[in-house]
Amino acid sequence: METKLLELPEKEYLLPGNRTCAGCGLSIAFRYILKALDGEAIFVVPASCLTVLGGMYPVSSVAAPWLNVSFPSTAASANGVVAGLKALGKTGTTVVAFAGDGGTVDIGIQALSGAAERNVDMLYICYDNEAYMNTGTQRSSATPLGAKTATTPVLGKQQHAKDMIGIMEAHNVGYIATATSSFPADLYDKIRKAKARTGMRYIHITTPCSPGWVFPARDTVKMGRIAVDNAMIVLLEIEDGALRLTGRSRRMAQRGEPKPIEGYVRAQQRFKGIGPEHLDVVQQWVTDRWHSYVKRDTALGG
Amino acid sequence: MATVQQPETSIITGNEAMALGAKLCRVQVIAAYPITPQSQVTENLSGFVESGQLEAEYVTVESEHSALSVCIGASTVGARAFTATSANGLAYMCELIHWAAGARLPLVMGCVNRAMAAPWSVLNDQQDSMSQRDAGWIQIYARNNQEIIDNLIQAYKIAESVHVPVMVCYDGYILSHTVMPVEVPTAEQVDAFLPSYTPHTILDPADPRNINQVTLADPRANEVGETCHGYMELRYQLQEALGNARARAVEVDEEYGRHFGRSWGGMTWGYKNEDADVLLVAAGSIASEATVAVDALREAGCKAGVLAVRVYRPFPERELLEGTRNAKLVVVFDKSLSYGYQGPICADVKAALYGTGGGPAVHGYIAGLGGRDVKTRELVEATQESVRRVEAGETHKETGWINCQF
Amino acid sequence: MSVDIGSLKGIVEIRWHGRGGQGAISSAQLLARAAFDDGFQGVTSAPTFGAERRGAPVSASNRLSREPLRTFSQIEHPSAVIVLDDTLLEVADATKGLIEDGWLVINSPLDPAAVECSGSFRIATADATRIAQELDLVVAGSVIVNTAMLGAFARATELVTLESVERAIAEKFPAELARRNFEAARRTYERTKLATGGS
Amino acid sequence: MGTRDCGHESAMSKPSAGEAGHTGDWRTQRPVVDDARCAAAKTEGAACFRCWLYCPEAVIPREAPITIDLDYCKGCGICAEECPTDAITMESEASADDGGTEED
Repeated sequence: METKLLELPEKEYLLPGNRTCAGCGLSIAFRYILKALDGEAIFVVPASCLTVLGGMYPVSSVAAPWLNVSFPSTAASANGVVAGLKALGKTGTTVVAFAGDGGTVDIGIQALSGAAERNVDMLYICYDNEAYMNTGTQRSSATPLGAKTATTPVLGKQQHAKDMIGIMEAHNVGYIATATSSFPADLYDKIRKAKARTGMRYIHITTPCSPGWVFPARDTVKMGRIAVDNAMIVLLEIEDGALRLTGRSRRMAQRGEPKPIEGYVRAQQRFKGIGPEHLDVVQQWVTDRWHSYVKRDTALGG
Repeated sequence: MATVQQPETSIITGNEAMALGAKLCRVQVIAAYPITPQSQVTENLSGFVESGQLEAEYVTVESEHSALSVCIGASTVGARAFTATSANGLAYMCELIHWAAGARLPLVMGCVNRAMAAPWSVLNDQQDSMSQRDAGWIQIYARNNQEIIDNLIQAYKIAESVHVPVMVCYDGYILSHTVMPVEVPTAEQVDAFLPSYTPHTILDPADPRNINQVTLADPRANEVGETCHGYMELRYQLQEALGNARARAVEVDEEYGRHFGRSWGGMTWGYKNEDADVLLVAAGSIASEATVAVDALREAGCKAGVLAVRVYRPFPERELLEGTRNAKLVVVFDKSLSYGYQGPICADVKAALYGTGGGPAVHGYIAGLGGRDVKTRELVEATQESVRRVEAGETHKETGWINCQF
Repeated sequence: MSVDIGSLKGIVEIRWHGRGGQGAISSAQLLARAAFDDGFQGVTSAPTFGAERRGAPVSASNRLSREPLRTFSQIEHPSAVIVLDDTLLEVADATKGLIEDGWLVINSPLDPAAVECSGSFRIATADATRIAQELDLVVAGSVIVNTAMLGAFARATELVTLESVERAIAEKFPAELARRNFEAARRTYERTKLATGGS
Repeated sequence: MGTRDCGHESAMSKPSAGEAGHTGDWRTQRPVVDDARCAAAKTEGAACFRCWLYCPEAVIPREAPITIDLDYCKGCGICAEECPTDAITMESEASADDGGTEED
């Protein structure tokens, strides 16, 4: 059963007056991650927007234990925390490796692959704002095709985003999920479910980014919602190999087809100048992916 | 009558000595990646863990970068952590070497000294660890396999008291793969010498802290208005800690002597150095070789001695200054090079002696790069060459290259 | 002026020649252990530094000294050379640096006099392969002669005793394997043929 | 004067609100709640709370009537955008008359 909005806990671990940009999608997501873990977690965080959110010495803006680590080492450093706690006989704390898309799909993927192969007892969360936002919006391998970034300034990115869900599935990770900051209850439920499991768990959270995607800060939540409606984001979870659409994506699959991506693309200036040929390519990619997911969800009769 | 277990002498390689040392230190988390000539250290340790002889988490990481990352994570929560590597593996860890020191974690790493690629070489020199000398770690160089195990046990004690990581360096193959007699301490002895580790960091959900945050250039007030360090104050403290490590290394070595009947000289060690006119300075197994050269030099009428660098960082400035006061010539043998300048130990010795009025001539030689064998007679001949030049009144000598066959 | 550093310290240098997988490195380590028990306070054993590949010629060395050793450079003037495989005599230039009156100890069915090798050293031979076969010392299709040759070395040089060799083997191998390995060393000790070489 | 008293060997902090100072200063527009239109206010806290749900800053408690901590609200406008009854409007800081939270 999905948790209803008013059943979500009131207690806040993310403290106001921090350094995130106004209207930060990551900030919304993190509030519910913290609520779902309810103080029983240690966060391991590499260089990212999250580092900035955490604040500058000697004050922390999050009421949770937090270890900043080097950029490529998130999963390995978290493995160290797991091993250290185990060696000391300390149990009951979820170790959360928490990195951005650059820290996960690019520089951190070697350590993540190693930790996933070893099935280390950690929850790995990738918050995906689809570029290196902390350093000024350079492209990452999670940036969608056609998006302009500081390092794809003229033509826009020429490749699709890397399929992290497929990569984690290939590692036989027991629990894999996607989520977005625009559906906090869906996110909350997935964190709760992941918390209750052991071994490697991977959650990929798309967090719309007003400055990076270039849309007004007030539209952060709306942008994620539109992305789900047109299947740029597909809410799902894969438990021991069984894929299941969740939340709004599930209801969409029951009703019919996603909306065209055009409205989503037009709402963000990063896609300004994307030609019809690229738009068609992205649309086809999104549609194909949607159908492959729907087909795998046996309960939907796909 | 209860029988007290006595230490036994084993005939073992340097790598076996290091692995046995780590086991005796009851390391709790081990993470390492294979690299020649280090691999046997971690092979042996994985065997100890799998067979239940050592109760530890052994993490079979996918890279050296991850190996040191695991150790950093484990040490932060309070586990005694160990890794070992060589050459390119050490270089691959580089950002984390700085990280561990900046986070003030008392990790200990075995560095089995090997030449840096390119071109590939699996053989010994000390370019790998010397290139990391500025990262804020303590570095101790072993002259033989006995010193490897003893240095490792001392390293945890030093690291955990000054909160600075320690690199226990020893020459690849020359020591790592060569067996020699090693008195292996008993577990009881080591337990009595080395207390368990209490971390200075707190990573606990019941009392949340944020560790290694972004730190500003200037001091800043905390949540209750107390002024806390800026980045520069934290770095000053690291430098202070390395400074304190000088006295600590000496104390720990002396205390080790009381517990185990052996000590190794603290920051430096000497051989026939008290009355020497000519002092040979080096670190690691080549310094041991130099003692044989000194015997030969004395046989030939040259009053030579060895003043070896045992702890290279912090640098034994005072020991070198005092130890060379009466010498006419100091000859330094470096197994690495600060390219574009000279051997790092030689440059450091010169800096330590600078401005002290007169002082001995200091000549530097590069030796044994990439496994080039260093014969005792070559050390003798180089020393004699330097003696001749000094006697001829030459004030300056370019860095010499021993047995470089151009 | 030239200084003979080896003679200065009374150090005995020994070199082993074998092929990757024959156990030259292990036997050199066993010899170090045995020599330590026989009162050599300084013992080392080192492999040829570098990658070792099955079948390729390999060598290992020992230094034995009544005093603790301080030198780790590669040996140059062995007092004894042990050859586990007589095909290596030429291939590996096995007698290089062997001192006058030193011992060349070869695994060979031949009499010492029949060994085609000239120099001012002494030659000892033993058919270690046959003895190892008698005791079924075969691993992965290879006859393991390294422990047997410790017997030949002890017989020729008298630097170590069979008792110390037995203890060294017992420390290294499980009981039954240790018994057969030592038996190989003992039989080889008894069947080693000594001859003074010289040309 | 010096920083020795803090006793820290490495950068290690305790949590506190306002790490970045009064982030309310970042605002150019402030959210203003019309209780007459607010579903949470009208149901005495039994419904809605979308503003609480989506606020990135955690400056809106789940209490009716809705209050917003203007010391820290960055003025992103998500609450206004997501309010299903249009009970929250963003008004220019320049024309706001009380300005009472900007001391410090």
